[in-house]
Amino acid sequence: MRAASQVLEEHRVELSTLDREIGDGDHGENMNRGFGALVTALERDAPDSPGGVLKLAATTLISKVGGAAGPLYGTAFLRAATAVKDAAELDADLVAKALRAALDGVVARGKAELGDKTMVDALLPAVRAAEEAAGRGEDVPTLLKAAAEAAAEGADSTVLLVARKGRASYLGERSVGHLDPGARSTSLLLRTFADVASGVR
Amino acid sequence: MRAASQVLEEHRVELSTLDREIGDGDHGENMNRGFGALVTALERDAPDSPGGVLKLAATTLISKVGGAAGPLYGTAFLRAATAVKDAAELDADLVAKALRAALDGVVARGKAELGDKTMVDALLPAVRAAEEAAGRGEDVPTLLKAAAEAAAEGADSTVLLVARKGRASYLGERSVGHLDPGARSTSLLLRTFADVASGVR
Amino acid sequence: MKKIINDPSTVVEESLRGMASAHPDLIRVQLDPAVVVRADAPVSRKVAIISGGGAGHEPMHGGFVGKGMLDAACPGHVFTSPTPDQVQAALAMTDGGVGALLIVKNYTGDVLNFETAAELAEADGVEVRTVVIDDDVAVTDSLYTAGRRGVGGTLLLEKIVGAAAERGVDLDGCEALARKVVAQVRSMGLALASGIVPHAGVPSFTLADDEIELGIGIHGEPGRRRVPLGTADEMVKSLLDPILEDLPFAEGDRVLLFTNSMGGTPLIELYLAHGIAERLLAERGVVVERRLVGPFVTSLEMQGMSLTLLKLDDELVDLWDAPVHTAALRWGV
Amino acid sequence: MKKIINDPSTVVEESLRGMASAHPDLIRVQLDPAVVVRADAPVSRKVAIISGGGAGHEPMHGGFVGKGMLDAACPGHVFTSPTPDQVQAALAMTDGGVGALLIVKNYTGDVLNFETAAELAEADGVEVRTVVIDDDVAVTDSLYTAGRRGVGGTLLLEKIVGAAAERGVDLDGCEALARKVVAQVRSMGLALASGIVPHAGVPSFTLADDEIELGIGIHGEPGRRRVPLGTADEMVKSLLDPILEDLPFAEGDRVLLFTNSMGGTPLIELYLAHGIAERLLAERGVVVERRLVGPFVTSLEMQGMSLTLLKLDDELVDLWDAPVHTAALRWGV
Ligand SMILES: Nc1ncnc2c1ncn2[C@@H]1O[C@H](COP(=O)(O)OP(=O)(O)O)[C@@H](O)[C@H]1O
Ligand SMILES: Nc1ncnc2c1ncn2[C@@H]1O[C@H](COP(=O)(O)OP(=O)(O)O)[C@@H](O)[C@H]1O
Ligand SMILES: [Mg+2]
Ligand SMILES: [Mg+2]
Ligand SMILES: [Mg+2]
Ligand SMILES: [Mg+2]
Repeated sequence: MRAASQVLEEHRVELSTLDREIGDGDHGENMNRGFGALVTALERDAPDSPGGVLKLAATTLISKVGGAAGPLYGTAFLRAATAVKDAAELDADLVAKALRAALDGVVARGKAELGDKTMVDALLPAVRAAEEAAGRGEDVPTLLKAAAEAAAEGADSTVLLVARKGRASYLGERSVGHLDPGARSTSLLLRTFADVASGVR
Repeated sequence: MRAASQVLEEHRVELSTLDREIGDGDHGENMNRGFGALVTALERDAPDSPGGVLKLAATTLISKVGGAAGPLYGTAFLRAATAVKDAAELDADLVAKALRAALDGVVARGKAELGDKTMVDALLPAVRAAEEAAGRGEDVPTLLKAAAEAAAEGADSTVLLVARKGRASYLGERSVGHLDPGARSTSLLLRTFADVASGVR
Repeated sequence: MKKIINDPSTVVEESLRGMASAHPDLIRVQLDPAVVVRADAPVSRKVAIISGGGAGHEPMHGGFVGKGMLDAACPGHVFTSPTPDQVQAALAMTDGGVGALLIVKNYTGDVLNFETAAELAEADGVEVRTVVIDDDVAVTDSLYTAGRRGVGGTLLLEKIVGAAAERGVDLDGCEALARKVVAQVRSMGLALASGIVPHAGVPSFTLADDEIELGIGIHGEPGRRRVPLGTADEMVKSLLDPILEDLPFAEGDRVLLFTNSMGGTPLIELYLAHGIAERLLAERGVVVERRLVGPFVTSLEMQGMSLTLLKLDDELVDLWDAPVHTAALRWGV
Repeated sequence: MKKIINDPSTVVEESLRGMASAHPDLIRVQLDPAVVVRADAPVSRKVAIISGGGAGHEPMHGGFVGKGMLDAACPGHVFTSPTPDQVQAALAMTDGGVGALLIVKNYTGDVLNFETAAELAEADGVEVRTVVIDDDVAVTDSLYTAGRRGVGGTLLLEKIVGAAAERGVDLDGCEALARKVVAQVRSMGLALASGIVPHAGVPSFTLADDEIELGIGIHGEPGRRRVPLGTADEMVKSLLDPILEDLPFAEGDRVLLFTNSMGGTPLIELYLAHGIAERLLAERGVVVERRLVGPFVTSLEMQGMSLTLLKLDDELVDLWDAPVHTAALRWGV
């Protein structure tokens, strides 16, 4: 989470710039504020289970991010926390389940479908890749790497899409040609989780 | 007067630009509006004596120019009208008297002295030159030419002065280096009267 | 970026402090989570009317808190919807025992955050209803967008429902009234120049010297299209025509006309535009019975304006005229 | 230049038309010569309070016409003092038989034009007094300048004297009260960016990205000096210190604090600045008893702000609190 916060801090301006092009220019600020608060909360009193950390992430993001991303990421982490219950360690199956639960949460809240140019376009391919990897019996680092790659590809695919959800949808056809900031932040988060799992960060 | 209106129209932007540098940027607009209205009034119903024209100029300028220049020029023309009474033609003596009366009016209203960086710095030397010319027995065109030249010089002299009256006085030392717009418009008017008297316009 | 601020990250908090010191008789301000409540909250046996949204639209919503309008406003960060805990705090601070109505502008973020708060409050046993306002005719309302945005009509909705709640109308009544207002109000805006979000530091969008953005949102989101800068007559017509067609407003209709500055357009231009709108409406036979002119639903220092038309009947006129005492709107008291 | 106008030469007239249509209950507008008068003028046996000045400072002065404030306002062209015939018309339209008080901001043009009008009116047998307001501490008041400018304090003067006149105070009393307010009020402003005069079409002045003009006038006349853009804390202090020293205001003094936007500065920044001013005053032991925050004495869309402090006593508090019903200020009614 600390790494995620750092990555989001590094990409704050990029995400806000993407959001300025097709939204209102605050996505980087929002994410950075939320994950910054999460790091502070973890430093104060870190839960000892992965589920506990995910739950703390959910409540912190919900109360600090605001905007569309706050409740969506909040719900995602909340559902993921519920999915992993009180497991002491996360194996590949659990990670895949948590990602699926997160996706279901985002879709339940935001009602976006694949191709609507939202974070779902990054998260859904990531979940599929994770499930395939889990099916193949890969370990967690490999699974997360696959998920992150799929998310990156998914995020890139949003450039060509017309936005149908969120603020960018007001633009209609004029949203084409711009990367969706929420898809980009999802891809950044998954890349970071993969890096941490494989010891790169 | 028609010629004066035309000249002011031509110099509208110049005067407003001078005024923007050390005032509020409306002097050209104000003068142009006033003399435009005067031409309209003259077209509607031209008085048949010089005094009548001067009086119409006074009332029109007072009610159309606004700003500092409106009452000052208005008073100048009013006093000039009083000075020439109902003379059918203006000789050199009368013109010199009218200019002196105009100056006295401006000073009575505005309380500016020579060197305060106002229209007085153009008008006062012009009056002196006119009186000298009248004393020498010059004719009206020559007298007005001398007055216009003195006014131009006087106006130019304002560049080096610190403003002590009007809006430019707020600037203090920072007013140095700029030509006073009111002195410039006085000089333009006298130049035009001289040109008309000598048949150049 | 030139702004009268100390630090982009504390703008909202410091501004709220200043607001609290400016209106000690009207409001109380809590900073974490940020809530503006009327000084005498909670008002017992009165439906609580609560709204909120990103900061940067001042006086909306904090300036509408007070007698006869909002019980509380939840200000988010600049142009960022508030979070559920702010709404929960507002609900707790204004609970008069007869339920609360949330007035939510239709933006994904606002809707999701208020929705989450409403769920949490219901779990706590507070009766909460939500009305979403989406008066902006610039956005095509279809399955393929997030739907129309809530803009200038929000003020009219908050004033009218606030007056009803103050008179003791119950939660069902307030909700029904709110839905009626939402159904009868339409807006559209345009921008000549963008404002600057403090933490961004650069204009949200840039327009050429001879172009305007027609159908702009209040967050600098792009509008329907960019068009050449026209005369005031042309600009006002380009706002009014789509509004009139949308409901549609017809000859003989009684309306409230709200001519709003987006912040940076001075009052001299706004009155000029208002006069044109009145003339165009008179030509169509639409009867302007009430008006409001000023910078009320703004987008920082954005230059531009919006027009809002609300179809009136005796009930709405009466509620509009009812006393209101807030920082931004005050009459009859 | 991007503005919501049709033609620079008709801006004031068209804006007045719009204003008339926006406030039919409050004012009547005459266009040639231009005068805004309260709807019920002339009020018999009431001293007429008349002001005016260049347009571009809206809502000043037209927005202050109505019950409890001005009887008439004479709007000149943008940033150009009105002409004597406007003032004469205003005097005629508001003559209640007990004289008139002219409130004139101290600019050479305003003073000369009102002076001319007063002379003409006296010749017609109307008793006219003139009070010149010069509250701007930014200008050195000496024999070598036109004297201090009239800025934000004008609003406070008009409100307080308007309240007295409404209560039936006679011409001597109104004049004495006006002189008392003038003696006790001080202001200072700063600008971050210039507005654009319609007929000029270009900014009145230009400032670098990191500088502000301290002591700016309301016509974009330059101020005391250009200084680097500071924090809000620094900027507010740089306005407040010269004001406090000038009168001077001392510990224990009761004051009205008026935090004014020059037009283009949004309310979120203005409240932030207001909060700082309140804090600094509290630190000095100056007691803020009344406040006003908003864009009231503006300079088109100029970005910037001004602070005005008025030393209060019970009489002034009472008159400030008295009912007022105008387009821009309204309470108690
Ligand atoms: N209905 C939705 N479902 C899924 N994701 C969404 C939805 N609406 C918006 N988003 C995501 O949220 C991102 C914007 O987040 P952010 O800028 O923080 O919020 P806001 O739009 O309220 O300013 C978008 O880029 C998009 O990926
Ligand atoms: N007290 C005064 N006496 C003589 N001339 C003055 C005085 N004050 C101002 N002026 C003249 O008026 C000119 C400005 O006129 P104008 O721009 O029309 O009025 P304003 O300053 O009201 O905008 C100055 O350039 C100066 O020459
Ligand atoms: Mg955003
Ligand atoms: Mg000028
Ligand atoms: Mg946002
Ligand atoms: Mg002027």
